[in-house]
Amino acid sequence: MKALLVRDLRLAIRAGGGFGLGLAFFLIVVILVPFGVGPEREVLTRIAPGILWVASLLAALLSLDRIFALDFEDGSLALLATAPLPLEGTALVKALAHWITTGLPLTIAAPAFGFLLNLATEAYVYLFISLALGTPALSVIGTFGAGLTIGLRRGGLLLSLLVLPLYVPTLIFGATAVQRGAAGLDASTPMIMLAGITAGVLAFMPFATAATLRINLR
Amino acid sequence: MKALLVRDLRLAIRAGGGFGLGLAFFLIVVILVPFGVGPEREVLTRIAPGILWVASLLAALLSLDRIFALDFEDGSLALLATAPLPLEGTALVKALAHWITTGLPLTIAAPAFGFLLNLATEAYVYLFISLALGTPALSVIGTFGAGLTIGLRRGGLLLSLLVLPLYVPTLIFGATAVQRGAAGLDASTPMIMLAGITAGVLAFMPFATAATLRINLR
Amino acid sequence: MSIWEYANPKKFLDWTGPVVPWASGLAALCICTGLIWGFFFTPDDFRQGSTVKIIYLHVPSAFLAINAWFMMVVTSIIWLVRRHHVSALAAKAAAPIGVTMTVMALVTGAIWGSPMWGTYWAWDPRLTSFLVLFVFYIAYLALWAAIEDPDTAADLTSVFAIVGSVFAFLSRYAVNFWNQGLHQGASLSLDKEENVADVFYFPLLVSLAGFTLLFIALVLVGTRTEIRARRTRALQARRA
Amino acid sequence: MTLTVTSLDVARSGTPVLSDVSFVVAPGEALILRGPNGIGKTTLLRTLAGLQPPLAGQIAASDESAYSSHADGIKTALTVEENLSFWAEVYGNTVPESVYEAFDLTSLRQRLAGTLSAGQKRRLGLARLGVIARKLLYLDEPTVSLDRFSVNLFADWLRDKHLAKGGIAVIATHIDLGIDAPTLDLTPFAAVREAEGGADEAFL
Amino acid sequence: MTLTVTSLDVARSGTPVLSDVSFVVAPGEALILRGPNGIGKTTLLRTLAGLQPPLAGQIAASDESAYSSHADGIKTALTVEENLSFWAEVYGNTVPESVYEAFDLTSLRQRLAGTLSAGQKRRLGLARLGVIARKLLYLDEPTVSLDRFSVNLFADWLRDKHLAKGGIAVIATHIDLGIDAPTLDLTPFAAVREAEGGADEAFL
Amino acid sequence: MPDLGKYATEVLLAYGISIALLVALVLVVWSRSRKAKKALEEIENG
Ligand code: HEM
Ligand SMILES: Nc1ncnc2c1ncn2[C@@H]1O[C@H](COP(=O)(O)OP(=O)(O)OP(=O)(O)O)[C@@H](O)[C@H]1O
Ligand SMILES: Nc1ncnc2c1ncn2[C@@H]1O[C@H](COP(=O)(O)OP(=O)(O)OP(=O)(O)O)[C@@H](O)[C@H]1O
Ligand SMILES: [Mg+2]
Ligand SMILES: [Mg+2]
Repeated sequence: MKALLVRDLRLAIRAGGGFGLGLAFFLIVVILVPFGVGPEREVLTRIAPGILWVASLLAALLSLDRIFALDFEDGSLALLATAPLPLEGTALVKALAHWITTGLPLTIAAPAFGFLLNLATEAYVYLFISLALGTPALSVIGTFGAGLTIGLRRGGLLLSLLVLPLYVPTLIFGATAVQRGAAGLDASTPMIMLAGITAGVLAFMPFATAATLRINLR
Repeated sequence: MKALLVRDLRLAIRAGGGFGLGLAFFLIVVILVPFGVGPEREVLTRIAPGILWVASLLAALLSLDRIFALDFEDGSLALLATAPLPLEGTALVKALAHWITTGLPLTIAAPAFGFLLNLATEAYVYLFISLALGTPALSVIGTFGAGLTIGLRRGGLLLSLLVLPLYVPTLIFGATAVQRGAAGLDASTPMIMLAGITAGVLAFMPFATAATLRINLR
Repeated sequence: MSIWEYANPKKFLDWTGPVVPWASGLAALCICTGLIWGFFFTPDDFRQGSTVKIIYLHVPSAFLAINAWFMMVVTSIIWLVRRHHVSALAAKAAAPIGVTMTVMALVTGAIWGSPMWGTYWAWDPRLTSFLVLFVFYIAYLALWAAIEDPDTAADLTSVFAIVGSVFAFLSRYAVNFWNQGLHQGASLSLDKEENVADVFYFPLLVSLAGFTLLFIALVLVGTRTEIRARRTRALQARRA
Repeated sequence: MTLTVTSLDVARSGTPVLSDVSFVVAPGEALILRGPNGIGKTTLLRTLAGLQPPLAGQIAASDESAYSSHADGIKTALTVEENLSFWAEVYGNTVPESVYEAFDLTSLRQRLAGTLSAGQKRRLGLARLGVIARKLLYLDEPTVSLDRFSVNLFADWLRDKHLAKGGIAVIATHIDLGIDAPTLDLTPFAAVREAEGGADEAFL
Repeated sequence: MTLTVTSLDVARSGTPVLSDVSFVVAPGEALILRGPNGIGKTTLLRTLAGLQPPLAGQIAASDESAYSSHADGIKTALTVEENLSFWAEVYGNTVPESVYEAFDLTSLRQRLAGTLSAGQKRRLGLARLGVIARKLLYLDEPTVSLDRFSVNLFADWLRDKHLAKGGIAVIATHIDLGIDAPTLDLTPFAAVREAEGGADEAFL
Repeated sequence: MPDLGKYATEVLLAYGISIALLVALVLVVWSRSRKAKKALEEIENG
């Protein structure tokens, strides 16, 4: 399992700065939104929590198709399936590698982006915590979606269709937490829900993902 | 060239409803945003033009990596390069096929999505016209980005990093046109700029794209 | 002998060898002079107070951030037309310096903005187009990093730099159209009316010269590094 | 350890392709599968390796197997060494030095797999088999793109390093490998049009 | 129309691999390229086909060429017929009925290319050559994965349908094709370590 | 040390960060140059 994690991270880096790219995408979305909606500061402050969370979703989404598709195409996945690793473990490691290359840097850097969108000062802590709690769920759920669409060449769009609805609860609780934080309200309920989603998804999703892998390899 | 267009469209449809997917992605983004920023109607009306344009950009973006990568991997591109078609033509046809499967349905359906975001009544016409003028530029610029990243397997994130900054002028003029339309202001300048960008890009980009293809096939 | 002879990698290593220490020394001298002069020996501005001292960092870094990109475009074109490797490698070497300067301009600007405009960040056209430039730099670097074959990478990044510049210009106008801003107009123009006062002007010039020299020195060193890396690679390939 | 296959029926995407295949391979033996294109060699091997379920019949083997096809899980962005040591780790082994010699990869160790020629890449794919150390190998056209010399290298490895240690190999190929092993021609086992089984059976 | 190659030097990613290759192929003739894995057959063919520039030397041919490798531009989501008729249209031709027989594809016409076996897919790739009707063919290991019968089918097509009409073919292969053609072993042309040229030359 | 008035934090922060950035840049460029030089020497002599 460690070997797989190391390999995946190495591949991500070789493919051109695995860590940076998700961040850069996030930055661009954060820049594009004011271009779209205009530069007024109050509007930006108002929508910042939502936009930051939606951008995190999209950044996670865009790197999902790398999770399994390459391994499937070059036969690695079939070989991994016959190797002495449980497929559930493979699924989990893949999700972990995805989180390390996208969710983790995003969580660390998100406050800087909050800045650009004129996020309310009180909200920064909540943004950080909610992302730290929520992004693992995004990676795990995304891995499941990637497992579903393996067989389809360039199923990128289909993948987003499948995954985005699954992201809705995470998004709602995440954004609500930040919004309540910004408004000075109590944000513990959405935070607990976020943590709950992540825990549940970590416990059960790998089995579903492994099942999709088995079906697709048949 | 017609054969190529027909084939590409057919492939897009076989790969699972080429036309529908871009729209569906657009729909999901439009749904996610209210989840993120909250349901207040005034806020939504205010940001609707921007969000609709940003969502168009992202929908165009997500299907870009299909443009050349598959043809490169299975050798079609090398064969097309040695076939009696100018590569510039190939580039243009690819962009056209991309537009037909994403830009065109988006333009037609966007007013319906404006509805979901509570877009101001006056803005619908502007939204339609600006998308009709602007989405071809998105496809052509995107094709260039796809040409740059051909050799990289699953360069999805890198592709977005390269393409999104190139989308900035189109986005600004497009969103501004709709916003001015919504506010009852004169929107002819941004519209003319949009048309100008599309025309310029149609005239020059295929050459740049063909150059990237030649370099990558070398 | 044509001037292009100097662009031969070996020749380049030869003639830049002695230039680097001189450029570095001069750069250090000018930067220290400019910054010390500016920081310790200039008065405060009557409106901006001591924050005016930031100008000695902000303007040179912003100036170089833009001109580094400009240089990259020119060397990219030379590479595409004349296929001198050194040209492409110089562009590659300039990019990391360019981003650093961009970051520096953004940071100093943001810090300056807090007392002057009451905010660290505003979507002012000048600042915004700088952010776009920053993204272009990152994309350019990421493209270099992602492509294995060095000549392919040089070709593709060159094409990207050229096309990107066209769009960067377009963005500049688009952004201007989109929002009127807060930022200072041109103040280093030759038209004396609008210029900053001389007390600020001369140390600024020295600092500007220092930054430019530093840029030249670093680009030379970086290009030499890239040439050596290519040579190592070439030798390795032949040994294998 | 013996591989015993008893009246196996296999199908590909719902259509039966082979029926009633039976054979026994003893330790230290190889079995060569032959048959015209499209008869079902790949399908049979995938079924044996457990990648798809059989329609009917039994596969009895007491040991775990490894499957190898054209697509050999080679990452083009990793070097030859990195590729091999990854698979070694997955199987809890280390890469034996002898593998590089056995497959003539010594001079290519530091090369990115993406820069190898077709035959060199194939050799790397085969070297993987030497690294994972499984007793039971299912090989689908292992020597495609190899020159005569490399085919012999592979045959030598198979004979001396694998079979000699009690390993088993079932190999589908169109090329003569030059190893001394019984051949099973699959042509007589081709499923008849109206064969039973397959995912569609319920609809027939 | 004759193909004349004069003292050609070719390189792959900046490293010269073959130097001073010269040969002449007259109309109606084929040339078989041989040589161990990694000698540079693929690189030579790609250079001849114009996909990469030569380091030095001339390639003189009065006609346009077609190149074909393992990756044969087959779309798995299209049927056999659709695949062929696409390439026919690109080259401004129509698909001759005889092609389906020549490559034993008649029963597979309506099948999606993705559901073909390895050898069947290869036959489809070869059938493309019959469709585009180019006089000058550069073929890289055309018979990989084919059974004996299909190899003969291909050899027959090449002899009777292509060469007999004055076509030319340069073929890299490790398998005996059973056609009567001169062979060029590339081993003597391997570039020496210190060969000149290549993208890296300026750095040496 | 000049009197920076109420903007001392800003000015010092700007100078601090900028100088840190410059030093980091110079160090990175320099160390990469050293590494490349060594790698080349190794292969030239080896
Ligand atoms: C993040 C914020 C900022 C950014 C990205 C930024 C960027 C720039 C850029 C790109 C230039 C042009 C340099 C050139 O063309 O040579 C510039 C010049 C300048 N900036 Fe800023 N700036 C920022 C904030 C500020 C603030 C807050 C002030 C002061 C109130 C300021 C004062 C100046 C001055 C005086 C110049 C020189 C004008 C000229 O020569 O064109 N900047 N800045
Ligand atoms: N979806 C499908 N529908 C119908 N037949 C299919 C489908 N998929 C595969 N087949 C057929 O199944 C048969 C078995 O294919 P398989 O790949 O096992 O053959 P093979 O013996 O390995 O051939 P080769 O020597 O060419 O590799 C082939 O005739 C193939 O055309
Ligand atoms: N990036 C690279 N660096 C160094 N050598 C390379 C690189 N890419 C390819 N080569 C080498 O170039 C040589 C020529 O490869 P080519 O694919 O032309 O061989 P081939 O004769 O077709 O071999 P095969 O029979 O295995 O297909 C090989 O030795 C290969 O390893
Ligand atoms: Mg097979
Ligand atoms: Mg080859």
